[in-house]
Amino acid sequence: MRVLYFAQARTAAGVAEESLLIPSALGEAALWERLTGLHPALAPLRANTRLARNGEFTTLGELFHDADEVALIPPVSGG
Amino acid sequence: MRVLYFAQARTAAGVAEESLLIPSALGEAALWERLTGLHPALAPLRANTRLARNGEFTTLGELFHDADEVALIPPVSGG
Amino acid sequence: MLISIELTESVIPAGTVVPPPEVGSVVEFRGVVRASENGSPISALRYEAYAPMAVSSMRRILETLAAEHPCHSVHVVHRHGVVPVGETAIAVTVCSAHRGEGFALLSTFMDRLKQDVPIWKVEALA
Amino acid sequence: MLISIELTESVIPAGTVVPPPEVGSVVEFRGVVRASENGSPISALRYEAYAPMAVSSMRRILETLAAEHPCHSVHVVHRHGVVPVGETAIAVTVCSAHRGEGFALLSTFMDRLKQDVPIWKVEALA
Repeated sequence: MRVLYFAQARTAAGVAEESLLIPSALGEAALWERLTGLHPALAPLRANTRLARNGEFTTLGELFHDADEVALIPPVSGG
Repeated sequence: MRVLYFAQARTAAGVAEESLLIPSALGEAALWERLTGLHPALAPLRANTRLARNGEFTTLGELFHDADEVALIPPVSGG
Repeated sequence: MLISIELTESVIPAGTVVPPPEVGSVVEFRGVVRASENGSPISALRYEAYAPMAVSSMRRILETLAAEHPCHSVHVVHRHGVVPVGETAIAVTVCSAHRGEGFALLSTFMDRLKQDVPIWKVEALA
Repeated sequence: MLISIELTESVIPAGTVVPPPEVGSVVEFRGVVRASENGSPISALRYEAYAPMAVSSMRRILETLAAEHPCHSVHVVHRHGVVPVGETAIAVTVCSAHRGEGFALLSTFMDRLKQDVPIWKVEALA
């Protein structure tokens, strides 16, 4: 799985992107545990950071697979 | 009094402006009678044509004097 | 609020407003002459204006709206005479700190202009 | 509805849209970098984008809005990287037959963009 970190998530993770091996599909909670285990500074961002899977915001119950591109989307501020 | 005719009012009157002698102040109804007497083709426009006196729309009961510039304002269509 | 209002018989150039440091939003409306009027093809429209009152009434409308939607500046240019298809008949540019007040002032101004500002489309040229 | 969306690191030029014959309204919003951020003077903002998703989400928002507010075309250019004070960070130009649908589409699009399009102001440069 390719994981992309943007804005405050990038700062907290200390990297812009990384690759993770995901042997079997994960739900959102399990994925967050994996990510905050790797980067504890992400934990405070979880409450207001959305996940995108392959370029789209995920919906409740969606699963994440090894082939996915997952992005951490803190509150946006474009425009 | 200087009278300015715009748009359909100009077409109906056949002139863009003219001067009238107004010996004593007139109300709106009396002024319209004077104008439609001069230019009968104005009569059908009266219902939806507003009068401006010295560059401002008039309000009910306002009087028109010899020194005034009066304009006939058919429905506007700028922009 | 800075207000500038101009009536012109010349082509209105595209966006020439340079926003000052406190401005975060520039909203512009351009009304363009369309290629048909009431279903018939045309080449141009002729506009007529009661110029002094058109300018003073636009100013008054803008001053009134500024109380509710405070903006930094408004520039209005309205063309009169013959305006060919595809050219701008009116350009209104509103600079404000944030976009909300700019959109509100601009769209309300256009509504008011279409009701009360003495400018007319007097002729469609074939 | 024609939709064009561009992310760029270059200066966004002023109004370059040439309206086609059926267009009577051109409405443009430009978001400009202001000279202060949270009360402190700045010289520039740095923007970051998740580019593919930013483009696809803008397109989806516009396609959805077009059903309610049918317009002729929308052009969006959003800058990323460093954008100096006074320069345009985003320009959105909407061409439509009449101004009502143009204003509605543009202001709703900006609201949606500010909620859902993955672009961020990541740094204020002193």
